Amino acid sequence: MSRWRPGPISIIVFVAALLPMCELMLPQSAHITEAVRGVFLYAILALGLNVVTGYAGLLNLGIAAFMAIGAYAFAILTCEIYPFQFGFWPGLLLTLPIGALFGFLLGAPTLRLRGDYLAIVTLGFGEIVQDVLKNLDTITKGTQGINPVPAPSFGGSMWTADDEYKWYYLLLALMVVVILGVRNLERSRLGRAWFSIREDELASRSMGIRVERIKMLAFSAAAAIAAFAGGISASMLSSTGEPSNYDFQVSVLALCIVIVGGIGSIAGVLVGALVMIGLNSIVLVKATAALDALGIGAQGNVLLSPNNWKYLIFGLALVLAVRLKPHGLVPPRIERRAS
Amino acid sequence: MTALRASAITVRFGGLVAVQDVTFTVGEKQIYAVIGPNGAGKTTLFNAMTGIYEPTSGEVQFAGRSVCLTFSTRVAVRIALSALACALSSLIALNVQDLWQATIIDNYQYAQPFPWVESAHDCFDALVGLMRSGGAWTAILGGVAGGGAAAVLWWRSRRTPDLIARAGVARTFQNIRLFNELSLVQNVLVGMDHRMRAGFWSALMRLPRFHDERKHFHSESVELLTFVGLADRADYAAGSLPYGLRRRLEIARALAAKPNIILLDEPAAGMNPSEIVDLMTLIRRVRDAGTTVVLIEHHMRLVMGVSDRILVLQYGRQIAEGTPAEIRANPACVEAYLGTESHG
Amino acid sequence: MTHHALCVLSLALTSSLGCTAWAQSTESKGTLTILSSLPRTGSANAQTTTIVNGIKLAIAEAGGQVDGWTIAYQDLDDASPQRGNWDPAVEAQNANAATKDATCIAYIGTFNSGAAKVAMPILNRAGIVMVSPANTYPGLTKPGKGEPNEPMVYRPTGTVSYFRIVPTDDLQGVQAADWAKQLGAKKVFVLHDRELYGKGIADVFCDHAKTIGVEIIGFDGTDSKAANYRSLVTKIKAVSPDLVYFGGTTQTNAGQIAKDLRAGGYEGMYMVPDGCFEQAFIEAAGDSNLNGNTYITFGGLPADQLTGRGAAFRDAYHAKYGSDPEAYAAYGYEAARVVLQAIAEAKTRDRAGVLAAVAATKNFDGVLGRWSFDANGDTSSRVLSGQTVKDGKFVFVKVLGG
Amino acid sequence: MQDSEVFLQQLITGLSNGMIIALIALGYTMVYGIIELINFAHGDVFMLGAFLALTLLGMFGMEAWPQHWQLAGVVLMLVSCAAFCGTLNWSLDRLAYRPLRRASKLSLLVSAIGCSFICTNLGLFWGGMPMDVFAGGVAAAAPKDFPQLVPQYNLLGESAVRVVPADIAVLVVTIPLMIALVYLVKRTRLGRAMRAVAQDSTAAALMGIPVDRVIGVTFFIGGALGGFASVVYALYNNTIGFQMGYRAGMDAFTAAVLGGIGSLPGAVLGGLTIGCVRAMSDQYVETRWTNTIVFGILVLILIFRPSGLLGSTRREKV
Repeated sequence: MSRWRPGPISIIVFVAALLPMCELMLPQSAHITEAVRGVFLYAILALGLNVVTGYAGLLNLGIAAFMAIGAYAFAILTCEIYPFQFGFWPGLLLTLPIGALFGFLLGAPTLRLRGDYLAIVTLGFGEIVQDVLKNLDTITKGTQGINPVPAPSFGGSMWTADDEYKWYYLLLALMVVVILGVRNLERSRLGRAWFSIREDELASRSMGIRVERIKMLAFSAAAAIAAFAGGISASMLSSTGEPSNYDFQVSVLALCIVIVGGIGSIAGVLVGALVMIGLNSIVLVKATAALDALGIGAQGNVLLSPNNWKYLIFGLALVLAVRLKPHGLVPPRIERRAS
Repeated sequence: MTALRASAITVRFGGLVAVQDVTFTVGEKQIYAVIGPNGAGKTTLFNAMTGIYEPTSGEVQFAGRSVCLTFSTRVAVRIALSALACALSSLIALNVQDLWQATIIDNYQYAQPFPWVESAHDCFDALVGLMRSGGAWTAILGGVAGGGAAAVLWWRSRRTPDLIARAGVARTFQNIRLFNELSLVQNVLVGMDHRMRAGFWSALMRLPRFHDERKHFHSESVELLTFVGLADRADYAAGSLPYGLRRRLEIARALAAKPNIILLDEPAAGMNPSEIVDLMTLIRRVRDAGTTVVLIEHHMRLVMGVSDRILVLQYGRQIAEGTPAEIRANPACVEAYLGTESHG
Repeated sequence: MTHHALCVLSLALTSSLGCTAWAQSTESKGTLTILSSLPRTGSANAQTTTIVNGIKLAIAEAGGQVDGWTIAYQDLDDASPQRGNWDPAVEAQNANAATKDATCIAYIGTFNSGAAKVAMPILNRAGIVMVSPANTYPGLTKPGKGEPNEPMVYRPTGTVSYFRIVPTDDLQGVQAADWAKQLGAKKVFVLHDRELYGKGIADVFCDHAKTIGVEIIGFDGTDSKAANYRSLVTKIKAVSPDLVYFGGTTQTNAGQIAKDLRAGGYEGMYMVPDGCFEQAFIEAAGDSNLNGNTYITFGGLPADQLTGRGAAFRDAYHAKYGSDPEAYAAYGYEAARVVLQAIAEAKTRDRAGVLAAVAATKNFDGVLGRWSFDANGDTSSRVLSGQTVKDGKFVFVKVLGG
Repeated sequence: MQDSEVFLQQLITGLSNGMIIALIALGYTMVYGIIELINFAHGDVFMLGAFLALTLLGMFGMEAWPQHWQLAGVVLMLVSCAAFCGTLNWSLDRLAYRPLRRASKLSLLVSAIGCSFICTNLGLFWGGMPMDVFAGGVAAAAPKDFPQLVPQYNLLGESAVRVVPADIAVLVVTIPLMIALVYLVKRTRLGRAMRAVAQDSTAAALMGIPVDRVIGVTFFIGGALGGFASVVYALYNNTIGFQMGYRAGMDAFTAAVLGGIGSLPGAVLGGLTIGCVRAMSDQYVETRWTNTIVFGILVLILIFRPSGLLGSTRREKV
């Protein structure tokens, strides 16, 4: 083992840990920790997607469905209008097996499909889950959303949205836990098997890799992590929102994070989440507010309202990102050290 | 003792017969060569033996047994269980709102304690009620579908490449198929995968077992790379290797599985004469280490130099089988194939 | 690679910090900020634009000042481009931004009831008054109408800080069902868009219709993204209802349904709630498809029936934006005026003062009529109006209930 | 209506809708066939085509034209929308996809997603343009009415089953296009070049086929099909909106996969299947479950035929 040097992941985590302290020195209006929480949340989701799409090379266009499953499962298990009321931590831990179970249910019949056929099935699954959540309204409350979803309580009273730094560090910690878990899997026999089926499925099968089982593990692990992210998001917002909050656009965003960041690379996912979510919920929001304050955004003309440009800017950012950095902002390093 | 016995293998793609009625036996620790003109069906024969194609008819036995899952009680139990699970889940899925209503909503008063036992009773009653009111058909249909699907899945996975690989048969490919983005060590480690025992949880939790195993296999893979002469590039990406060395890495990867039989598909293709000499040495060393070698090769000097026995294919049929001397003396072979020896 | 990560990180951070600092640099001591949080990106943009127009008009009419205090207005977007719809995370972010902005004394929003559920507890804790121009889900204010824990769960401090100037689904659905019966409908086919608003109002419509003896011969949720509804129309036609009720909005394709009903040869009546009371609905449906047998309910009086205060609003709106105000413009205008009046009457010009003043709103002379807030924060106005469509224009028919 | 009439009516509706889906799916499947890209922007290119059709209609005041002149107007719309969408799709390839030919398929996919967002936004701007047909551009995001150029009367007279001219119009435009397309791909030099590039672009390049140009032409044709589809869609549904590309694209993509992606007859069969399944599910199940049923059937079919209904199981060369 060579001497430990801080890699990009630890630097990002370290900077993130220091951010709130730096922020306290700045004026209130410049605070961004809250938006950065969104970065953490999407980073967790994208880490899950990275397992299935980045490592195992299976294009999954329905990761948001698992997020929805996690959010709703967590809410049903913990919300006071249901009898279970497991509390925050047991509920959050349960989202993992529940997500994995649904990943298994989707994966079992479809993992033999190739590339883009699997993509359309996952895309369809994303639509089905939204529809089912909407239609089974006796259970899921339809489009009402379930609330209040409990927040963690350490010792004292339950947190509210006001405890923003507690939330910040909790999310950071959960993200670090997920990073560690994913990294441990990546640097193991299982991770190697995932890479090998991404590179050449038939060759790895001929080497004795049980491809179906390995793919299934990737699928379930990704689903579990996504469901975990869903649980966290429901708790943070204290509501599941409505099923269409977990639509295709969310899956696409997660996919963009993974690919723009650098497919198959954990540091890439973190940077991708920062760039994508940062663009959407920090830069665009603040820029819109700034323009608005300057009185731009006049009535009538559709071109003058900054809000109407958001899609265009987001789209351009995607196109430019892959154009300038086709392998991602932080592409994975080929292991040159002992694995 | 025979390492491999192929009896009456026939592979048909639609109307095309790629391999017809090929029978041969490979003894233990033999070097056995399969030769024939291009398109004779050699690679197809390999693919049929390693489970990539299903032979249309015929049987392949490794070390006296055919590698094929047989129907056992365990399989039956598994099929029965999945039928049951599907029956139950289709029944629940189609009536989930009613069940929920009966179990949860009817029993739960906001902010009151939840009567768990009663609810379980109600849930059971509701299920029984469903079964009586036509739900039984749903369940039966779901059960049949689930059981059928499990049976089909089992049937399809009776003889897959991974199963055969696990039975101790490793192979290389004619058009090299390495994992280009992985390092040499990792390529070899993939070959060792099925010998590893540490699973998902020990990897996730980094249990001591994981570390022990990692250390053990890592040193073994470096040894193996040394054996094929690639140790100095162990941490490079496989995609960065020159062509000749890739063949060696493929052989190392195949050997990593500690196979009883190794199938080499044109290992000398694209090699220069000195590399071929190295390769011959390597093949002999592999055999001497106790592994049976079956190879497809066009290069006659190599074939005649190392093989114990040779099988000659033409247009998918076997036209001769015997020792190198016998083959050399066989007029049919000379006409069909050796007459063009100059090209090898 | 480390460098890349760091570069990008610092870039994102600095640019966002820079933006915020710049945004707020115009603040002064005497400023009170009204925030609105509405989905400005994506499909609801059409309605929310009219709401914002209404708000801006109200503030402009007040001269941007109340009693010497400058009124600043900020139009926040609670949708995100990647979702194209309201996003709970963004809504929470907006609400938190409001609590942190010391000058913020009122929050106009939200458009979607689901978003209100996210924002309400946050704003309630901060004591910011929230006035919604569009939420109609009854559970937000009325005990016993929604889930058992509603609405107390939205009021962690126990005080009512959420008000709405629109009648809730349980009023409009009931009135709509009554009206349908008066129009002679005996058999009704009910559709809804499976959204909180549309489904809620359709459920109420159904329940009430059954109690007053109107037969519901079909109930189904549509897919608001579908290209057309011809097969659904065939199904409807096969059971020949007198009236089709659609709980939904222009955005969820009320216009397309009208179109397909006519194209499929259905000749009965078609009724929709106030989510369709906008010119865009007539444009989307094509006026020939609506003429004469389409009925729209609305939680107030339409612009051309307004007198006094309302008529002035209509003229001012027309002068400023070149078109007649639509339902949501009136709602937005009303919400902003309630807040402005409360600021004027507040004893202290802070959050608590304004909240108390809004809660005390009585006999408000608004464009929707003369009304007060009740103890739950609902409007006391029971005036709903019914209109139909003639030659591409909404035509007032009658006052419902009252 | 009797049960059999209802069934017949649903079949007609399903087939008409399916034809439109098939037309869009053909564009998908062609582009996929040649560079294995799920062209997410295809649906939005289609949407912009519909906006062009509406703009033309408003610009020339076609609504007021006499009946047979309107027919000429429709032809004009078809031609210009096809040209416009084709050019747009070609330029997307040129600007956003071609530089990524050597990059991974997923980068290409993200580029396509980005283009889809950009086109959606352009649709929003277009809808907000101050123009008579767009209601003065007040509500950019609202769905726009597309005037009925094709009359709505029942061709079968007083029969309970309705066949309206729009149904026929869909057939009249779609079927010749499909035949022409199959001819183009199977019988012409260009088609042969396309198939060669689809099979192995390196080998095709070595044989002297200008690969980039062939891919560009494929994008153009795929886009042009989308342009034709947009006019047919607008005439049939009479509503367009800036977000209609998503659902249209998704249906078409599903159809392409269901039929076997890369296969032209497969795309048509897939489109018709989806149209009919939608109609039947609306009638005999419930509309709210229709999407679930469509995707459920997709999964079922793919389990039994992993390469779609008419997709060829290309055996991997080992």
